[in-house]
Amino acid sequence: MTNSISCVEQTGCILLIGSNTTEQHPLIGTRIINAVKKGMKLIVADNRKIRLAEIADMHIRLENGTNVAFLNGLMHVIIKEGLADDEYVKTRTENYDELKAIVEEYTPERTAEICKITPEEVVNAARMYSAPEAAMIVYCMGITQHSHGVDNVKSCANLAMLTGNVGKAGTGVNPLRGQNNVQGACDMGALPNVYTGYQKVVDEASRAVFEKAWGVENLPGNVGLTVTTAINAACDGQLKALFVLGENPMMSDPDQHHVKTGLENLDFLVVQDIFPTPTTALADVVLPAACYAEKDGTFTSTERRVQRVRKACDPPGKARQDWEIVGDIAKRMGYDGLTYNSPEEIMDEITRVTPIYGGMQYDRIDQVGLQWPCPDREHPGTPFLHKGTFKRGLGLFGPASYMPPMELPDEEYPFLLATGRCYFHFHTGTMTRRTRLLDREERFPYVEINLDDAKRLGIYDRFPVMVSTRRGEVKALARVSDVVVPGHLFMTFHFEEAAANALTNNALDPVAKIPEYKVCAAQVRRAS
Amino acid sequence: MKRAKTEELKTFFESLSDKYDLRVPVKLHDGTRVLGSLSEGEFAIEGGKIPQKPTSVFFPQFDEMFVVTDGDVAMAKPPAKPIMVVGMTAEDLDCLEFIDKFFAENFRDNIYYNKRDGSVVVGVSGRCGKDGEFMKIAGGKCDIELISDGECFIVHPYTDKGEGLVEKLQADECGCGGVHMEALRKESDALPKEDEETVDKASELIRQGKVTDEFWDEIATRCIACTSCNLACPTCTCFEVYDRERDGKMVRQRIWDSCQLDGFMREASGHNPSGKQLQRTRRRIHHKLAADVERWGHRTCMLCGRCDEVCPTEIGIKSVCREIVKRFS
Amino acid sequence: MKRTLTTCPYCGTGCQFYLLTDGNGRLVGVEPSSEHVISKGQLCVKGWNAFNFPNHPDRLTVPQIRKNGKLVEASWDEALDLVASKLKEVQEKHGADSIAFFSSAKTTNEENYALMKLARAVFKTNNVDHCARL
Amino acid sequence: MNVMTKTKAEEGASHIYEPIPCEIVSKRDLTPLEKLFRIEMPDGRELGQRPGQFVQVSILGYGEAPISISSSPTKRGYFELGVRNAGTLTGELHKLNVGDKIGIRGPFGTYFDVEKLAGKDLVLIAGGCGLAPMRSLIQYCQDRPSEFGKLTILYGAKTPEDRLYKEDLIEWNESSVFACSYAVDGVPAGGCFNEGQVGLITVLIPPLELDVKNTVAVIVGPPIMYRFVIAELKKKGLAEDQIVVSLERYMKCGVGKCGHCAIEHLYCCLDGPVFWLNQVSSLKGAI
Repeated sequence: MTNSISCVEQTGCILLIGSNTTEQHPLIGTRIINAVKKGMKLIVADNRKIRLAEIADMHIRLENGTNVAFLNGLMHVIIKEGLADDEYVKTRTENYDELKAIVEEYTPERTAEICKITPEEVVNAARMYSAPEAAMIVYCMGITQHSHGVDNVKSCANLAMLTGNVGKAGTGVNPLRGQNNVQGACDMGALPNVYTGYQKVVDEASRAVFEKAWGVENLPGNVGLTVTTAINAACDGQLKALFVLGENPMMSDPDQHHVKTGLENLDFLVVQDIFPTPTTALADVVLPAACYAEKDGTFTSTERRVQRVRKACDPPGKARQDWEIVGDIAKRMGYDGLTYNSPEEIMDEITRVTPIYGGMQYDRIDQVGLQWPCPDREHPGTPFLHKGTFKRGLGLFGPASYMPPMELPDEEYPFLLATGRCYFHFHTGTMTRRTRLLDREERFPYVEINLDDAKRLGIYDRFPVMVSTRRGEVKALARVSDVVVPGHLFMTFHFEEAAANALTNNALDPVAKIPEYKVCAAQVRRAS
Repeated sequence: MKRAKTEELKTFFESLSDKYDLRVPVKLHDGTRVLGSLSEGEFAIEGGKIPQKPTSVFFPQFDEMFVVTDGDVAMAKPPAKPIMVVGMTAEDLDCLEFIDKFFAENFRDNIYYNKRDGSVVVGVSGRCGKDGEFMKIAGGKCDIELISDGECFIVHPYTDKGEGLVEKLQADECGCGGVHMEALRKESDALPKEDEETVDKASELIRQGKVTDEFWDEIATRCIACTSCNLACPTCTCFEVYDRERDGKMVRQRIWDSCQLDGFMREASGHNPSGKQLQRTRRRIHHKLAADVERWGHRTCMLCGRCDEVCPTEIGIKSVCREIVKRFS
Repeated sequence: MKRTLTTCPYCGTGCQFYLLTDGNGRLVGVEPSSEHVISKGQLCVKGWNAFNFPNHPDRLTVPQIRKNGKLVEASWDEALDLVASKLKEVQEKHGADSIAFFSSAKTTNEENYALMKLARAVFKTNNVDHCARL
Repeated sequence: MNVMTKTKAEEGASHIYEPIPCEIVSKRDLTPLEKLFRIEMPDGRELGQRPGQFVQVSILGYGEAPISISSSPTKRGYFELGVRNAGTLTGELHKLNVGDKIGIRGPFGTYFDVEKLAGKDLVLIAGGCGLAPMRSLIQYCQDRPSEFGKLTILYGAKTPEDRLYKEDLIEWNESSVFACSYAVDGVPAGGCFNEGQVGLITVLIPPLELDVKNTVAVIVGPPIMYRFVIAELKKKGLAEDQIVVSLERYMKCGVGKCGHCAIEHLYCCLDGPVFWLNQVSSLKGAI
């Protein structure tokens, strides 16, 4: 997030796009509910009738995969009606002319046609978002998990900059991080292109810093493989060995069959985890690890707040801390630089090599976590980014044109399938499905289908159906409602027995390599 | 009656920690006040009610019912040391009185009474609430009540067990002959009764059938089923039971459950008498303010306010009652 | 009974709560931190129940090695020796970029750092990623 | 109907949650989904149930579920449970064999008060699985017919194959004690049904000739059935205090503590499952 969670209380309008906040980030969702009650405007741009749609000022059910067109349409109206923050655009941004040229084509009529909404919705949403002094864009995987996810994100940023909604309280472009430490994993350089704090591996100076800090030579300067491209490389035979620490690609990655082929094609697969998963089942070595309750360390929340995790009990049996296991492997490889006495010692090293984490010593974040950038021990942390100036100086408009998703419904597979999560389960379900109350709430895999489609196909609520795509087929219980529009299906990927990712498409965004989870073509029929 | 300073009370409770499993108000590391042992944090008798439900010392979030070893069932046993809980407010003591009755009636719940039997309950009241606010005096329902006059606590035993313990307290006798206590009582009686009146009025309106389904539906759209209201409520007693293996033995366990969950009443057939959010929201409040009046002769919301504080969307019982009174009376 | 202040293992909101541990070292409950800047004593249903899965009997408790197609229990030394020797073998035979490391958005910063460092400093590859995209 | 007396409650007070190991002495199929288990208490003890009560059945490791007792207390030395495979526990129960032990707590809940029903004409109306608890009352009436007036059994099921206790249905039909009418919602292609009518159970009510003043109707069936059956009975002139219903809810503890089965101020496990209709007809969500 560029801003803080508390900014929800300081904003005049939220454009919520591709986030089911009350279910996926409940305590952010509840803040939105409260803000609406106190008069904040809420625009929900989401195909599904999510909880927040019921209390929103506008619920725009745009077709999945048309976010770029929708956002361009809003900007078209904002420019045309003189609702942009001209001063901000002039002093703080660049490349406005290109943006203007591209969004020019997105008239309300054309936008409405692409998004399957009405021109009035485009106009009204543009006016509502641009009206208040401060407005926020809040988004989640509904924006990013597309074959043009990067374009979606850029378009959100364009809209925010165009209206002067970056760099102050109650504004910003705010992706909600879906896992407790996605932010931290990115910050820590668990990414193929950067070290900690987004220091680029292609940058020689950065490499030199880390070579010195780690006492090694010749750190590689090429950008590595992402999770999704690594699986492809495993299928191709390029990748020979994979070390998986606390991930379950068999459940979380697109096109399960493809993932399985890749993992089986490896010479060597190591999986370190807390529970057996479909991924550990394929491993050559399984290493038992400690879970969050059994370790010390830090997590970084979606608002960039670095907070302590503390050990409450011992790991079961012979399970060990991830960092100790990693250190032992390094030692066996003849490297002592990964031998630590405690997570605190690791954090001290992180603070030395990571400018944005420079002041994140354990004694400082003991009671209340701090938000990065926090360069030194005296710095109070940063509630919102880009105040006064962007990191690169001027904010760059990166306009995009609408591109359709890679696989759209057709005659054979007439439904548009999107995947996501439900309130009671988390990610691949390894933890929540072993939590009594949560497991009781959602025990069976389900697929949401519209009433009209269900009626036409003779499908009843809670009856078993088969959902299939070009990649595979799973059995789930029908959940018949108006949450999805006719022609759409929605499934969660929590259930091993009906892995939604057996169905999903391995189409990736060309830059971010994020899979297109929100659109693929599917078919549904009654299970016999 | 004795008069004791905070420090003297702390020393007193410390001296009892050999004999009792002490649960006293302490301030933890980040400032959160809980009922814990004196080793966990700073003794914090002042500051009002504890955010967590104090009845959890006898009915905790997780409990073992029995352990099975080679087919032999060993029921849970009473704790090694009796529990002494300090810091219950007058409202908390009302709650405790009710759940004592609830767990005893018809069938006596021995998992609860394992902990409750032999326990010592110490109330706290007077001028030691949050920001020095005056807290209602219970005047009973506990073994000892600590009543603050702003400087010291008047230590008032109500039971034989309480008297026996107070004898061991190293503190001065209260020399005023009860005059002091009388003044505090008057102050307690004069506390505003708005909440009570609102909730009673709402209870009446609900029982008269005046509160519509449309209203419950509207409240329900704000509920995200976080279950905090139930888990923070000292008179909520619902639990889920399940079996789980531990060290090769089967353990039957129970955990706090919530009527705000869809699965709470869902039957194996799929039939669900509370399958709609509206029904669940209505139940949460109807149960305390109407159904329990029918069953027990009184409402079972004791106005402690915890659900209001912990509800992220401001639909705790008091807030909803204010809304009911506004709209339906 | 022991209380430990920690951060919720689920979504990225960053709510904090105390985990309750009984005299036998087992998790027995959750108490929200009433002072936390975001959660303010509130939690969602997942947070309230976050004590319930760590002591599930399904937990992995012993290293396992695949022998004759089946995963069998092994000692830590045996498992880690195998990991190191196999990875070394692959590295020597096929080059640094024939190995990849998947880190985790569910583990700590320190552990992500350690794995990232293992990949880069020891195995000399930037093939390190986690499931931020998933 | 009768809240359990205090003395009865105190008998079991020391360990209300402790299951007693009991042996399965026979097991047979009722339908593809339902099986009938005959259970014996240890040391030849009697369960001591009244018709209409239930027990909590434990299979250690899989949990516990309430199961209504299908046999009458007039059958000595054992009790029977007719169980549909509908969830984790019942699925496991179906896998058990003769000689295996299950945990039993109970009997719990209110019962069909045969003393209060003495001398009355009874119309016993069961739908689907509802025949399981009803059978305990039917057996009681069969063994002690002189205690009652005219006895009528109405039973409806989805299909002929879905009917429980098929042999009993024939026996009751042939017995002079009962007047029986059976119905099925439908007959699958190729099947036949000669023992009654095709239609919902409500079709069996209008033809009844009732001595309205002296009749009590007892209803047990799936949730959807009650409203329609009650409406038909009311058309016949029966008042709410002449109708007895047995309600099913999700019960965990069986002793009024866990809260899952609460219907407004009543606990189905404690104040029910057997109610006079006028006790519950005004409660939201009861019927």
